Amino acid sequence: MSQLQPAAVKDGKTAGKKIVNEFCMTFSTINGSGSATANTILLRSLFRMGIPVSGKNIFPSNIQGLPTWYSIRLSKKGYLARVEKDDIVVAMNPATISTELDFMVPGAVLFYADDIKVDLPREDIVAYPMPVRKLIKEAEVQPNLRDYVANMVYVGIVAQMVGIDMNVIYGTLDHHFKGKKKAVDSNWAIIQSAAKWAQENLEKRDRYFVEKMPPLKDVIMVDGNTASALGSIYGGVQFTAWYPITPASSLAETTIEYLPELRTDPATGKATYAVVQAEDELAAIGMAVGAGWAGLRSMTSTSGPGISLMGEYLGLAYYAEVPVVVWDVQRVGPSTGLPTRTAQGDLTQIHFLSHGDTQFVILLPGDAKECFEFGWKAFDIAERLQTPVFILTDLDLGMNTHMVKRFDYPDRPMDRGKVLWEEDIQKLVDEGKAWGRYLDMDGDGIPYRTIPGNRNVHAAYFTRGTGHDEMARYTEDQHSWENGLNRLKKKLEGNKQLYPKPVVEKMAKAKFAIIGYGSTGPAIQEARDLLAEKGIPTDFLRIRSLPFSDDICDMLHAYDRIYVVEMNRDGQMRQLLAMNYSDCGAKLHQVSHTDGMPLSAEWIFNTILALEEEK
Amino acid sequence: MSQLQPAAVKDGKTAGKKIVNEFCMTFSTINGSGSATANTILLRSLFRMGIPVSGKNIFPSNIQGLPTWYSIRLSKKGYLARVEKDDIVVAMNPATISTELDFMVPGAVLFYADDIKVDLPREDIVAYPMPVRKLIKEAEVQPNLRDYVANMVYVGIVAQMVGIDMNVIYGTLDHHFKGKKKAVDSNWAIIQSAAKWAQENLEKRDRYFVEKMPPLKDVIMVDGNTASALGSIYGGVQFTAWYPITPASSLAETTIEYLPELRTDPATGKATYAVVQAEDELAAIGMAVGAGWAGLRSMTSTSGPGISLMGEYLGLAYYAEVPVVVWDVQRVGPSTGLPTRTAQGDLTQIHFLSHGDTQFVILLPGDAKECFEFGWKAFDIAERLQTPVFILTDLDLGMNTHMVKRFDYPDRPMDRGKVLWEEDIQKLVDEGKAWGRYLDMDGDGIPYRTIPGNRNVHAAYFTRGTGHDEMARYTEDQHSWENGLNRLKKKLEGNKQLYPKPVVEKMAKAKFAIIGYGSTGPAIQEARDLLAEKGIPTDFLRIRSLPFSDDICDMLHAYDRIYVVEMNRDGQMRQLLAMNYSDCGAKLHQVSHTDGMPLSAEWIFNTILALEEEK
Amino acid sequence: MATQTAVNLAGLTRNDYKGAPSTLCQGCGHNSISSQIVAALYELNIVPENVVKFSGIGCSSKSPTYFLNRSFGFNGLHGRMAALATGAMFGDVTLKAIGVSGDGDTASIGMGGFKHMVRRNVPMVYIVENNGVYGLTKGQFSATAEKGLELKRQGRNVFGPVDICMEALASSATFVARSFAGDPKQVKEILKAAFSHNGIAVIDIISPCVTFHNKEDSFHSYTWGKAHESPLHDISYVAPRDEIYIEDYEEGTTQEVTLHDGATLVLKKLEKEYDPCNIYDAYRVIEEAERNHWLLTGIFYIETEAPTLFDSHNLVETPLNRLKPEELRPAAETLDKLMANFAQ
Amino acid sequence: MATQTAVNLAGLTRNDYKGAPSTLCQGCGHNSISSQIVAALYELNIVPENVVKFSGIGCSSKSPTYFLNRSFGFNGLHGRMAALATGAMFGDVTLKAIGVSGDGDTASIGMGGFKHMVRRNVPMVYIVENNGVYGLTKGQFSATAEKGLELKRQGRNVFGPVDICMEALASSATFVARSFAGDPKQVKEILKAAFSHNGIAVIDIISPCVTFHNKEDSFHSYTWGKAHESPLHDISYVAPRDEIYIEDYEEGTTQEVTLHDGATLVLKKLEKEYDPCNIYDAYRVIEEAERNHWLLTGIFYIETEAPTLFDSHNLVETPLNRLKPEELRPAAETLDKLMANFAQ
Ligand SMILES: Cc1ncc(C[n+]2csc(CCOP(=O)(O)OP(=O)(O)O)c2C)c(N)n1
Ligand SMILES: Cc1ncc(C[n+]2csc(CCOP(=O)(O)OP(=O)(O)O)c2C)c(N)n1
Ligand code: SF4
Ligand code: SF4
Ligand SMILES: [Mg+2]
Ligand SMILES: [Mg+2]
Repeated sequence: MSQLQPAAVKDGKTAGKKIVNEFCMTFSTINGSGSATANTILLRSLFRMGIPVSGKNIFPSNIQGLPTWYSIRLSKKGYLARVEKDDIVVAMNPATISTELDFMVPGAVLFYADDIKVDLPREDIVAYPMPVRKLIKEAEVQPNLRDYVANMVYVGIVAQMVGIDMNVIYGTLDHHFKGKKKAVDSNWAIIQSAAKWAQENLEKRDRYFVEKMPPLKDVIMVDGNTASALGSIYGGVQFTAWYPITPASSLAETTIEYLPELRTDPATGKATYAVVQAEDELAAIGMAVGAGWAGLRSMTSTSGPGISLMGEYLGLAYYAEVPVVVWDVQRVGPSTGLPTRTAQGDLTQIHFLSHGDTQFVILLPGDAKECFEFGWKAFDIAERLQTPVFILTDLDLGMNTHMVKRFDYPDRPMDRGKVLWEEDIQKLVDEGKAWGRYLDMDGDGIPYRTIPGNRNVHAAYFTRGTGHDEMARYTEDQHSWENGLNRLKKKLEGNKQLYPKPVVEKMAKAKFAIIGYGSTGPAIQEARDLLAEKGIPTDFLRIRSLPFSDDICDMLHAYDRIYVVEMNRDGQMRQLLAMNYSDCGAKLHQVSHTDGMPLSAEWIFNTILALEEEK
Repeated sequence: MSQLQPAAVKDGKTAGKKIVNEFCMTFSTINGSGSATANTILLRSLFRMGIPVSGKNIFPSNIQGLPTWYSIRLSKKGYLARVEKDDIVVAMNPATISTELDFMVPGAVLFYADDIKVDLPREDIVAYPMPVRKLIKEAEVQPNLRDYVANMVYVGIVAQMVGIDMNVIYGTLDHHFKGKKKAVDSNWAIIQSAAKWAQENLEKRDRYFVEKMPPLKDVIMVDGNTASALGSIYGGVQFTAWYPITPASSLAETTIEYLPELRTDPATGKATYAVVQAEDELAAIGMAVGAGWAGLRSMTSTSGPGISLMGEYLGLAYYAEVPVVVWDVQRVGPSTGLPTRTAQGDLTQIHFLSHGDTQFVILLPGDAKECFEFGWKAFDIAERLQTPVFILTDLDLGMNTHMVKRFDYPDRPMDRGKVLWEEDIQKLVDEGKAWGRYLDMDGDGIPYRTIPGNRNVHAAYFTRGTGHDEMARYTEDQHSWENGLNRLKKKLEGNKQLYPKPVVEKMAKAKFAIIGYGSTGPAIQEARDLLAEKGIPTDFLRIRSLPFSDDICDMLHAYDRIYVVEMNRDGQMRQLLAMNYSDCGAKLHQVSHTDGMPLSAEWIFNTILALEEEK
Repeated sequence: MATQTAVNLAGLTRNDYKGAPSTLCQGCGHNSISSQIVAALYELNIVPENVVKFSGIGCSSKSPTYFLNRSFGFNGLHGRMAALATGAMFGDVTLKAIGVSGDGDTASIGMGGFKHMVRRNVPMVYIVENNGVYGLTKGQFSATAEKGLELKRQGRNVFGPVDICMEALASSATFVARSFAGDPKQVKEILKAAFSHNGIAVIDIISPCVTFHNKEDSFHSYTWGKAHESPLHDISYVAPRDEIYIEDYEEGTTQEVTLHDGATLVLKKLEKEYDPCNIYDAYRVIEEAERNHWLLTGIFYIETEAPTLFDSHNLVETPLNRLKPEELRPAAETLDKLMANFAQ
Repeated sequence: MATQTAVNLAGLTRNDYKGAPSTLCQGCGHNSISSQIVAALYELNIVPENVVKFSGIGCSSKSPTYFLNRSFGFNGLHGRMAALATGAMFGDVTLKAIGVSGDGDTASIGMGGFKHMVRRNVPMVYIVENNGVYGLTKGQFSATAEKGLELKRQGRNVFGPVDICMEALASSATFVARSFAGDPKQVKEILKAAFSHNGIAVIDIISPCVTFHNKEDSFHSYTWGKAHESPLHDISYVAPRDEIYIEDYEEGTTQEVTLHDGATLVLKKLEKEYDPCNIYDAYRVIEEAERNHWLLTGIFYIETEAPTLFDSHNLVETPLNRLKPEELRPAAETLDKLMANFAQ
């Protein structure tokens, strides 16, 4: 075994400067080896030390045996986006170590399992071997747990070398294993012995340190899918039909996890909800539309391929005016694409989903807190407007753990929309008023609906995706058709007060504006700081819904140049903006890119800078 | 029975003027009664007299017993679009007669079955009763054929009254019944006796006449679906998978009709093609993609709901680079909508079909001749670019019979694209050249493909919708992904010479341009003449494909105002143009409308005029 | 003196069960099935407001417009009724559901959804109006078209027919029957039994398409059906409250099955020894009938005790769609607790 | 002196049948099936270039990458392999097709397509690597999961399993078998017979998911399977050119079936009297096995004479994908004739 001798840092420029709480560590492992626990322990421990952190998991589309990376970024300044370079690499996978070296900054640190042959070509890297096998052997671990325990070795060594508080690690372990003593103890033992080994055998020759910071107030760590699931539950979801698909599965699975606790009748133990795993996405959306029609707060969650199968039913829901909420946790397409990578590539598809003239409300949460918030609001909007509402997140937002402000309990009562029950219908009848399922009684484009189970003899109507008049009767009449379709447009565009408004952040003397949405917010914010440092202040408009808010129009007119930043090839949001605001099209510039990785501030900064220079 | 007394024409203005070969007749019947034959006989007879005609069938989405209208427009000037008013109505359906009266011009003519109670509120209409029952009785028709024969009564009476040449009618009958003497004779008998009755009993009091015109050279009458089917056959279609749906069914059914005659080996009687009726559209497109991959000229034909089900497979075909041709004979959506009415509502859906960044070649034939032409060209384009090609027609173009120039035999050899067979692969190997399925060897974005069945040991590759590199190996590598996806864009946008260019028609001193596409061409042309008469000359750009031709960009820059005319609610072509040509967005004006009826010149004229006045 | 209109035990007239006038072809088998649905529900004294109707797309799927105007209904998508109904029924599980589909709708495009709905034992009367053809799109082969059938424009069908009853059985259906639109009495009795069944009741009804597929010698025609129908048994439905009284009662020749709601199904055996509670018998006769091209009708299989989809969901008593906001949104304290757990 | 590598009658080594290294979990049943596919094709002397591979999406559907590198393959969409393969095979009907699917891929999302492909008797070896779970999406219930199964995060499965063999049979499959990845010899013999069959050969192979569903007491686990597998018969495949020679031959204890290409399937009966050419027997034992929770393996049914999809298309001899432009585009005169007919 070629044992690599620790090299001294040779990079004169950076040597000596201590780097505290502002760096990125990447753990390179093999999936299926159980490294998730180790990484989570480290992430949460840093978080508990008050350090702003974010974790990004880059994993393959298989179950076991392929390279996987987990990056933890610490940023005392609070930047949470992905960075493209690593400061510290923990290498447990011999297959990828040479790639990792390419991404390491000068002065970076390499921890590596000492049974990996490392041919270190760079002198500017500090390398520490880790005697993983030896420590496991000493720990007398059962053979089937060895791979798993190996990961705890790096937890101990890294913690020791960068200075993570061991008590905090213990607390995190306890939290992680929900106090199960045996699990906590066995993991703790190996972490401790690894830390001890490091203390005794490794001399600190690098510049990276972590230090406790003041507690982060009202901040939690959570993944977007959990936030979405909880948002749905606090929104009163009654029916979910879903079909497994990465990266959406954990959204539905988390509802299954929390619903029994949060939504059963305490007296009888009976459920106020139902979750059905459908046989496919055609069925999932069919069931969800059925349930929405029958008066339930109904939803489904899926990813791109699922959306591509749901078009026909969503067109029906749009035209027959059925409320339903659809989560799209986006991954990289087209086709099966990169199922375990992130993108924002489904926007135009969804905007134009289904044949004929359709239109869909789309909500675009920017972080886990908004996943929760839009989760409950989406039901209000869907039921108020009697229409499908999409919520688009992505793999990065959905599956990675993020630091975010704690969720606020809904600040308003549920809006179940215009529903007529027995008494309501009877009252109309008694007053001699004609009710029609598709009659615009209030002039806002939104009719009143009844719900199956309403036993009033006048309540029933027949729902169909074929032409119907205001009284829900079948018709092929030209005017009924056109009026009906125009009312649908009015319904969605005339009630924009219901949709989340864009968030605007300004800098004094901004030279131009940046538009973004969804998970790319943190990278854009950081890029703006970089631009500002270069003397280019910018304003930022984060779009949170479609149809577009009227504010956007004003904003667009206020700037000469607007860069639309997004994570797809075609600049899909830019396309939609150009289409909607024809007179502003020329000043909307595409800043888009998709390779499966979350956007970095660096890329945004460089791209915009280049475009600015070109102009 | 309230017998209506023929009224004299009271409208002073129009009385007396003879109207020849420039009017519209509508036959109002009940579907399932066999009126199609009668209407076809009349249409074809007029055509044979050299009169430019077009027929439009307005039929319900059921099989029997509901109102149906067939309108024949005669226009010596050659206008073939729908008109909104009727000059002559033949009323066989008591249920709708009052509606029909609303659409009649002053001085119009009403023929009506004399067992219908007609309460004629208008004095400006000439009404002729038709003793349908009596004539049928005299003809001693079998009871089960009575409804059908009733329609022949109006053929005879109308022919007599407007002056259609009886010999021509006989010839048309003979053609229609393919010379089957019994059918010809029995129909002829009733037509003759009806004509005779009219001659003896009706006094001509109206102004409408038909007169022979010089023969129409090189002109045929055909429906778009037949043209499309034949275009596919002359394009060498080898595999069709389809699922029945109005208005697309007759496209596939017509291939079934002609293929045995045109495409079986004369020696063995064996087929060079296969047509499979799939179990649904998911299967139809799956089969078609499979066959395209396996080297067949492969297609499917459907309408909106089918497209909504095909999104997932088409995304795969786009990304895995499989040639396949998809016909969308559009009907009115969203959802099941009006299945027997026409629209251009699937354009944006198809442009953005499937999740992730996708892009599709779309051909937009403007008449039946182009259906034929694009039918064969589509295979060349699909195979050359190794990508799905859509052809969008609509119910009006597809199912109605149109007068059109005869089809030209393909003017160039088939282009099977970059295919490597055994020898080709071996040659590369021998030359030491690396072939990769997705390797851009020529720099045009188009790789070379091999086809299953190629027995060279180096020929095989594994096709997938997941990330792959140039050698078709599975990869999740960022750069491979991004490069691959960018090459796909280049492939479609860098080879625009393959797509049909727009057709431009100019008038001197045009004030603005009109953009249109597909079946609305005739109405736009007529509207332009109306505008010109008002002193507003216009230019016309008919788009025939997407991605947009570079010519379009130049055109857009040449005008201050451009009206985009289309048959949908949202102005979908305008949306796409605004998106693609951001700097021209502001001058693109939406002139769109969808109520299931083909656009009329009148509507286009009025709408544009109003917009011009507004400006 | 005005004539008294007859009313049933629910106090309703037959008229109260009617729908809009049919727009199907005169003589279409589907129309006669609609009539029997009206008759069965009237005779069962089921109030229309307690029924909910579903269908896909097709002539058959139009039928729900033609009965029970006073019931909610949803005419969904082609081939996708199963999922729609499954989701919708969660709204109020006290409603009785009836679905009408076609052979194209169920056995071609809808096969997957149909099978999975059956497997879930969703309590619903699921009628397939089976004419072996696509009516609404004008006469193409459906998946139940008999082998060798020739149709205008389509040529010859080379595939064996999907057998709806066999499919239902393979998916563990708990009520499987076949009938013939030309035998309205049997249709009605089977419908009544189906409405008393707690679980999926699949009824495959041969229902001739008089316009596109009614050739005398074809399996799905009136003429052929009338000449060849061979019932497994005579079926009498006896309501819970009625006493069982069957004419011609003879030891060993009848079988009684008690249905979920206490009604009794009395089957008078004809020709064959047949036990509809025995699944092997069911497989055997269905396979036999298919192979021999028999139009065998009757209740092939019934299993009264299987749990339904809803049984496994342990729902609150109140119909879900009547729950109040406060029953749906967890209290603020619960969120505080969760947030504490997610916090540092 | 170099060692001679063994070659088969096609002059190929085992290596020539290999695929890329597997990225499935160690011990996954799917890997052992891939090995048997390699072995069977090697022993059958089938040249890889004459084979074409298909799959859907799932761990199982990844398998085709792990065998036969020299064959074309298409890893399609989840649940949609059937249509893809059906269309693709028209390209060159002289190719032998093998499809690998999962239980989720075939029995959940892919049910409709699967049934219709079987019904069309598309000549293909259709393998379902059945582990009762969704492997690739990390352990949700598939439609073949046994009733009562409990899985982490998913709770308890309340539905009865879809039985792939029963479904195949109900759709008139012409070759229906079940095997167990833990019984490689049987897997191989069945595969060989399947490749000699002219029509759809559905093979349901219980293939444990060691990561998400391998509990000792569950039907889809190795442990349970090894302990409970009960073969209907011992299967020996005898190639067309070989003489049949079976040890322990005893009057009446074996049955021979001649396959399409002249090979012979020799079935040595175990315990039960079983005739795989009798469809009633097939229904009976499959139903019995399901009801009693037996892992019954073997060839349930085989029908050697049924026409395939391609038989009904009467295609020219040359593979369609090798036809020349002039064979595909009708002559100009034919268009003239048509135009004359459409003209005035
Ligand atoms: C997705 C989709 N594909 C195709 C159609 C066209 N379509 C309407 S009805 C029908 C077939 C109906 O046949 P069946 O279910 O047997 O009913 P029937 O008319 O015979 O009663 C088809 C294919 C459609 N509406 N939607
Ligand atoms: C349309 C679509 N929906 C969902 C998925 C996600 N998905 C991938 S594999 C899979 C299940 C695979 O299960 P199975 O077929 O049993 O194969 P296994 O992994 O168990 O071998 C699912 C649901 C997908 N790829 N496409
Ligand atoms: S076409 Fe056939 S199925 Fe449709 S209504 Fe007419 S007879 Fe009935
Ligand atoms: S997850 Fe299960 S099915 Fe997938 S590779 Fe691993 S063991 Fe096999
Ligand atoms: Mg039918
Ligand atoms: Mg599985």
